[in-house]
Amino acid sequence: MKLIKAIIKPERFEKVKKSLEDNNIFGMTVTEVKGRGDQKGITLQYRGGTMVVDLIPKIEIDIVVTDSESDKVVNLICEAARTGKIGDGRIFVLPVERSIKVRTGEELI
Amino acid sequence: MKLIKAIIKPERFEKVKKSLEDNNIFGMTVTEVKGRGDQKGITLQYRGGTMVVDLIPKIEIDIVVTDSESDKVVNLICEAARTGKIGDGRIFVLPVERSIKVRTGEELI
Amino acid sequence: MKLIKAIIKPERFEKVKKSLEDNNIFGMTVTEVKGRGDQKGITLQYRGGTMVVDLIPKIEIDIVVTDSESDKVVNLICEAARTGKIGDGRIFVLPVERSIKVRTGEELI
Amino acid sequence: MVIDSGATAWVLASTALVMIMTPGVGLFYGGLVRKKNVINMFALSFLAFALVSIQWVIFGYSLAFGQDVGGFIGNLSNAGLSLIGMGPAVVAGTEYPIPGLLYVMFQLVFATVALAIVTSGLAERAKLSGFILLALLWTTLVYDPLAHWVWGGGWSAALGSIDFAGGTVVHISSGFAALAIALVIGKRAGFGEHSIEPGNIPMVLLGAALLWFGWFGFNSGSAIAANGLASSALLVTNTAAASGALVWMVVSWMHGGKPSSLGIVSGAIAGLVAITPAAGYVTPISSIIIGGVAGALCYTIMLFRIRKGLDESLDAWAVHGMGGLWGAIATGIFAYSAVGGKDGLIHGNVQQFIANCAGAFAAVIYAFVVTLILALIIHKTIGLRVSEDEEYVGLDLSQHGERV
Amino acid sequence: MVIDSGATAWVLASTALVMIMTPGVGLFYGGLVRKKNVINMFALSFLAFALVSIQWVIFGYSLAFGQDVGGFIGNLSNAGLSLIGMGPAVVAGTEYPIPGLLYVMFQLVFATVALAIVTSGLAERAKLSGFILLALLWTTLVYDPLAHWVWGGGWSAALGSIDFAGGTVVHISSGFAALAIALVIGKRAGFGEHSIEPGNIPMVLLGAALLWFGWFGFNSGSAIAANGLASSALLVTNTAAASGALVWMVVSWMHGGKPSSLGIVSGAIAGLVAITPAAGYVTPISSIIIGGVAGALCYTIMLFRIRKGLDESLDAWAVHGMGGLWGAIATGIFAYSAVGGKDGLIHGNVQQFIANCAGAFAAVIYAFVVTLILALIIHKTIGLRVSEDEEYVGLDLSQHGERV
Amino acid sequence: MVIDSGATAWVLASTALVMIMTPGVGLFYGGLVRKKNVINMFALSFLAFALVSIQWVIFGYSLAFGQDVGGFIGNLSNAGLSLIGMGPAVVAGTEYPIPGLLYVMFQLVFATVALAIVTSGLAERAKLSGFILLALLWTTLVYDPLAHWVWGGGWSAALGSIDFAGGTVVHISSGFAALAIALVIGKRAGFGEHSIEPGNIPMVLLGAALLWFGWFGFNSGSAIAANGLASSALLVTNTAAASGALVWMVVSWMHGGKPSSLGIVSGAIAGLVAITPAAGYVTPISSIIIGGVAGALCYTIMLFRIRKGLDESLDAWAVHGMGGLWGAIATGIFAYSAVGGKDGLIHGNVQQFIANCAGAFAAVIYAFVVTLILALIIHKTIGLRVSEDEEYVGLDLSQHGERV
Ligand SMILES: Nc1ncnc2c1ncn2[C@@H]1O[C@H](COP(=O)(O)OP(=O)(O)O)[C@@H](O)[C@H]1O
Ligand SMILES: Nc1ncnc2c1ncn2[C@@H]1O[C@H](COP(=O)(O)OP(=O)(O)O)[C@@H](O)[C@H]1O
Ligand SMILES: Nc1ncnc2c1ncn2[C@@H]1O[C@H](COP(=O)(O)OP(=O)(O)O)[C@@H](O)[C@H]1O
Repeated sequence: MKLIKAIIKPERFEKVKKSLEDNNIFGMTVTEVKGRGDQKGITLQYRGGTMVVDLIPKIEIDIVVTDSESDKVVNLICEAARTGKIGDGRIFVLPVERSIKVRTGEELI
Repeated sequence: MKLIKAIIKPERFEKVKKSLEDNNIFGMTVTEVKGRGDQKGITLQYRGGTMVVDLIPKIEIDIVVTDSESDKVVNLICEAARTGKIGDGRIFVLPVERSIKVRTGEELI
Repeated sequence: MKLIKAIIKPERFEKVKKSLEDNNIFGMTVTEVKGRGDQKGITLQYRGGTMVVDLIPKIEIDIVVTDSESDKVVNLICEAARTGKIGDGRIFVLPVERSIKVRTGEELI
Repeated sequence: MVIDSGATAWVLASTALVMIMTPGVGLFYGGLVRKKNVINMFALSFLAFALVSIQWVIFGYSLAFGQDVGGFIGNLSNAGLSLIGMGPAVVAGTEYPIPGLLYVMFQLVFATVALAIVTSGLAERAKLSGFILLALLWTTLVYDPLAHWVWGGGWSAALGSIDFAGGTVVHISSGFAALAIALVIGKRAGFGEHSIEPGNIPMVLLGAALLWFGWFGFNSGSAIAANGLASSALLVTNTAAASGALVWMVVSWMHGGKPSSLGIVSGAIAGLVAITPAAGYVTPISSIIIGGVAGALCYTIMLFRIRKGLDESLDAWAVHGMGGLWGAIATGIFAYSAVGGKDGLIHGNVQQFIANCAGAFAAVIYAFVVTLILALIIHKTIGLRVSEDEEYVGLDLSQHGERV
Repeated sequence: MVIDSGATAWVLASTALVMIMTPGVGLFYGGLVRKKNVINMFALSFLAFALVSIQWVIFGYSLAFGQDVGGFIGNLSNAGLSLIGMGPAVVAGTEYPIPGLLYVMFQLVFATVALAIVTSGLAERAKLSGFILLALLWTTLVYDPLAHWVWGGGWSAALGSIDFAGGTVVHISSGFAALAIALVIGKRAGFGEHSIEPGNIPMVLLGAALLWFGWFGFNSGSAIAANGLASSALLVTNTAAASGALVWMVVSWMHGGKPSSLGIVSGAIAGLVAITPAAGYVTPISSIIIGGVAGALCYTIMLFRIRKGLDESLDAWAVHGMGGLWGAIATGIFAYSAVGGKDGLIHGNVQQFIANCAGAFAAVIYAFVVTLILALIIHKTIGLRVSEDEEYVGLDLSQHGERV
Repeated sequence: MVIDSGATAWVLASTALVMIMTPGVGLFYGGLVRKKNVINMFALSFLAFALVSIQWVIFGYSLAFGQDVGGFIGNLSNAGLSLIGMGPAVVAGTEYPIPGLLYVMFQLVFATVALAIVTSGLAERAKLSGFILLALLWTTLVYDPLAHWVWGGGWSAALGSIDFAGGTVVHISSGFAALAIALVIGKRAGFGEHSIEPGNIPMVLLGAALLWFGWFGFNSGSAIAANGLASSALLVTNTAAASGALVWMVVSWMHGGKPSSLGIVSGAIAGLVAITPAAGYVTPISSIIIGGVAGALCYTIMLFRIRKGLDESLDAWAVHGMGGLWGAIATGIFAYSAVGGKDGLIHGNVQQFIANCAGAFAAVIYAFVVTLILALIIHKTIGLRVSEDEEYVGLDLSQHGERV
């Protein structure tokens, strides 16, 4: 199984969720985070100089899926989250060894 | 080492913590998250139609343990968090390669 | 690639960020978490008895780096975050299989 | 009697002060519930305010202050505020130096806050439609008659029972109503199983501040004058609040706990409730005692309630109901004729003590029983409680489609 | 006429009540925007308050209430408050039983809140320096003349148009100004593409509570007396608010949605706006109608605005502008001579109806057109809107260097 | 002199307005500290209110306003408010048109807010038990004598020094007390090492709004009348606040920073502080200067404090202490007999200037030294500061067992 960790723009969250739903992906865990990428944030000009706003609010979506679904989910998120502007986000895929449903105790695979 | 990522109901958090303490598991990192499982959230009826509340507040507990403790911890959480109703949560186990204590810089294994 | 998950004291966050910047590490995702380590939190005395404050606010920094940078980043964080007092934090390193840039869809390696 | 512009100015200002108490209750209660129910709790207070504002003008005022029918209720002679004008208010035979319409409006804001307090018993589980129906019935069948008994020329006043600013009318009625409702609709899911913590304590403190502030108008404005009596009422009101706050803090501190901010403000409210009926009748030193006892008493009763597993969730009963009961009795004990023309027990007037107890206990029974019946009927018909799922998700989302 | 201390006391208190409305708008608007703009939205209200407070003393009061120049504006005879003192206020030939300086100060807080309402049209995208310039020009060139027309001896009053507490002067002016500005500076980034949700609803509710509270001073204080008229104004103000709240709630509920708390308080504000010009002229029963219609009307107009993709972001236009317009017309319809000496349409006085419509529509056009021109000029020169990046990051950080 | 109901109405209302300033300070300070100390900071204000409310009634009022003992303090002739009644207040030989008990109560709310301001010096590190002891001693040994000097018939008034609404009594005393305490207990852990950011800026803004609002009662109510003087005081109060807000904003903006919302409201408070002693003596134009200078001055002093690594954490010293000092001097400079019967320096009365400086500097020294001694004694005995662990965990949890 894989853990897909997608960090996206908050304003694209609804669209990403919708796109996943349409493809029957429901399970997800969502966290409010802040982040910056390689462009080091946004630089604002003002009278007294410049100011770098480096930690911009983002939404992190964690989704655990079977290995076979992994690529599809990554692509879905990528497409729905893309605005083409900087700060669009990143997706990381991590290996998951076990996944257990608490209610039943059953091991998912 | 393993990272145990447990997403549980907030109202069960105290019980889970207690159960881990009783078994000498103290270290943990806790995050407030929202999530939904395969049942797609909770559907409410009202005059004007229905409404799906899909992202329900949950508590995510991250615990890094040695490989040998991993199964015990998973079971402890599972038992303490279980209410038998939907939304009880999920536990994921991920491999951890290194674990470092910042204060001392020592590598834990 | 590696995911470096560092859980540090909030008051050291600026210093850690600065140190990473100075070493050209910019990308990061930051979450507000609470946690406790093996000392089980902080014990306070008061008239009526004692009180254990077990979940102390921390900052979690997630950084995905190439395998080769991993050790450097761990060391940088370790040094900048260290106060020498308990509660300094932990760093975990997890394997990452894929890393995708949403804006371009490109796979980073 | 002619209209006195100073008295009118103060009652106008007092009306504004009492008005802010209803959102004050909304903040106080809103901060005490979990995050998922904050908006709902606050909105219920707004709704209470709006509903009573209309009901009062159309017939509520008339039921309370219209021509007496058997000592029990007013008739509809003043429905739609007919016969009420800009000339001096005449109420139950007494003339006041303020316009009649202002008296109506000043009394209106009392009726609204009483209903807002009642929402404690429904906290985190009120079904909106059921609440609206209950609200209208409660204010009509419980609040209006009680106001009539005490202030509108009803039997309680005839008996000699005194209630300066509404300890019985507002606080006993709402506190015991909250208890009755809580018994009918049952505990919140999870109550007693896992801890249910207040979602926003600073909001509670702000609510308490607005309540304390507004209470100056509540008690001092009830003099319906800008004079020495109004001033005395203001002073004792504040002293009782302070005393209640300090005593609750100290008692809970000595009881092995920490002196919580919620304890401080709960004690202040307890003191304010207890001094309400007494505000125009007692000395500053008596007010320290009245407030202090209220602090200790309401704290004890709150612990009792929790021990009994009773989910009258935000303690309207412990603080307003029992605090109001103590206040009514205390008025019978501490009243001093040099202040407000009436002597109580400690000045040798047993009669006053008995009259006040009679008035208060009658109100307790009336408010509790009638509310119980109303709540039962609504609960069994259109429902007074949300579904399990709605409760779990939280009322903000399920009732209002909003979230904090 | 001599100074009446009761009247003075009430207008002093009313000034404080109206003062709190400006931060009330700050809270209301601050809670409606996204988290990244809360501080800015609140700060704009403070800034509006401070700017107008100085402008008013130096020349604003004189423009509004100085010697009439052609029915359009006052001259600078009272600049720096010269000739205004502690003796009774004389305004446009009428003498009042309160000190002249108090009249100045009471009017000042009206001018500030009007400007605060205008910030709706700039929400989440206002450039601070541009706003400051616009604020000074707007209050000088739009608000001051309008106040003069209606209260300062200008043409509108001469025509016979009546506006008790500023429905036209404060609400039509600010509401239509907000619309004009929004049209000039354009939509917020992302508006219509993804949902823009209110960041802090309890803050909105608190703001609404303070507005309702302050409005008691706004309308009742406008009697410039502590008497029956002030009392009547207070009562109808409250009733209209309640009616607006309930109607908006019910209409939106039946419309298939949930009865949101934002709907309840928006309805209350709509009712308050609509009753403002009428407060001293109508009966309680009329106020229920006026407020209720306002609730339904403003809700409908808000939906219309959203449907049209118009980003007058916080609905100053729908609620204050259109609610104020309805209020002005309603005053012409429902005025009753037994209350305030004027009859309206339903009492057979077509003249009043026409005069009020004329006054209101003239204000609509004046406020809209002049604001449009001012906004355009500033927008094209120093700029009235932040850069795309600043907007994305949020105004709290980009304009103030602060964050929630 | 007989009681005037209008004056009484305004002082009653003003008492309520000043009362809300104490929770206003609680919100202001609560929002400025880190999240882990918000509740504590707010609770300290409540506690200050409750403690002084009781102390004042029992003996505090008597110490301040009882029969003069050597120009320094009052005796216990009015302990327990004996001899104070519903008849006209007589204070230091002057009779007022309001009831004696109301004068007591109006003065009470001044004493409470002074203590609340002092908590700035203890922010984020106050040990609750130590604070309670300090509070009682400070209000008794610092505030009460100072109030006596200026208003109770003490030496400062005899000298001719004037302080309309408490610039010296309330602001100098509390500001310099905060400084003394901060010096005794030392910096917060981490101060100067890592940034300590305000936890809730909207809460600060709300607190500032309530302070501004309440200050209308503070300054205007101090006329103890509803007349031209009260009106003039109200107007200059507002103007000075606005001027302070704008000047602080502009100065900090030009200084290369961003115009923060905290700067705007801090400037407003600075202006309000500075106008306090002058409110009944100066013209509107002077008030613009007084407030503006306060804005620039207090900003500069705040920067100085930070540069010196001095952790008087929430700037009571910079804003209240130094702002109050400037206000006292400014009163000596700008007083104009046409307003309040006294001329200052610019009207050729050097005497007034000297008297005011003398009164102010004596208060500075007295408040600083006595507070220093009190703080030292408590700090060395039962302790005035929490343990390192408690501070790290935060006072909400460690002192109250609560969390936001
Ligand atoms: N190396 C990294 N490690 C962890 N998180 C990262 C990393 N790089 C980016 N992120 C996260 O992704 C978010 C978006 O990244 P960004 O670089 O702005 O997108 P893009 O490169 O497409 O413009 C950041 O705000 C941060 O939360
Ligand atoms: N596939 C998934 N990926 C990530 N998180 C998940 C996934 N499935 C469930 N979760 C998390 O677990 C929580 C509980 O899951 P749920 O399916 O409701 O439990 P159950 O299946 O036992 O009823 C969700 O709210 C979500 O946070
Ligand atoms: N076993 C663990 N699993 C997950 N998180 C942990 C674990 N141990 C510690 N942490 C996280 O690290 C933080 C600091 O740990 P702590 O033990 O206090 O540091 P130290 O051991 O250096 O004193 C904790 O608050 C918690 O968030």
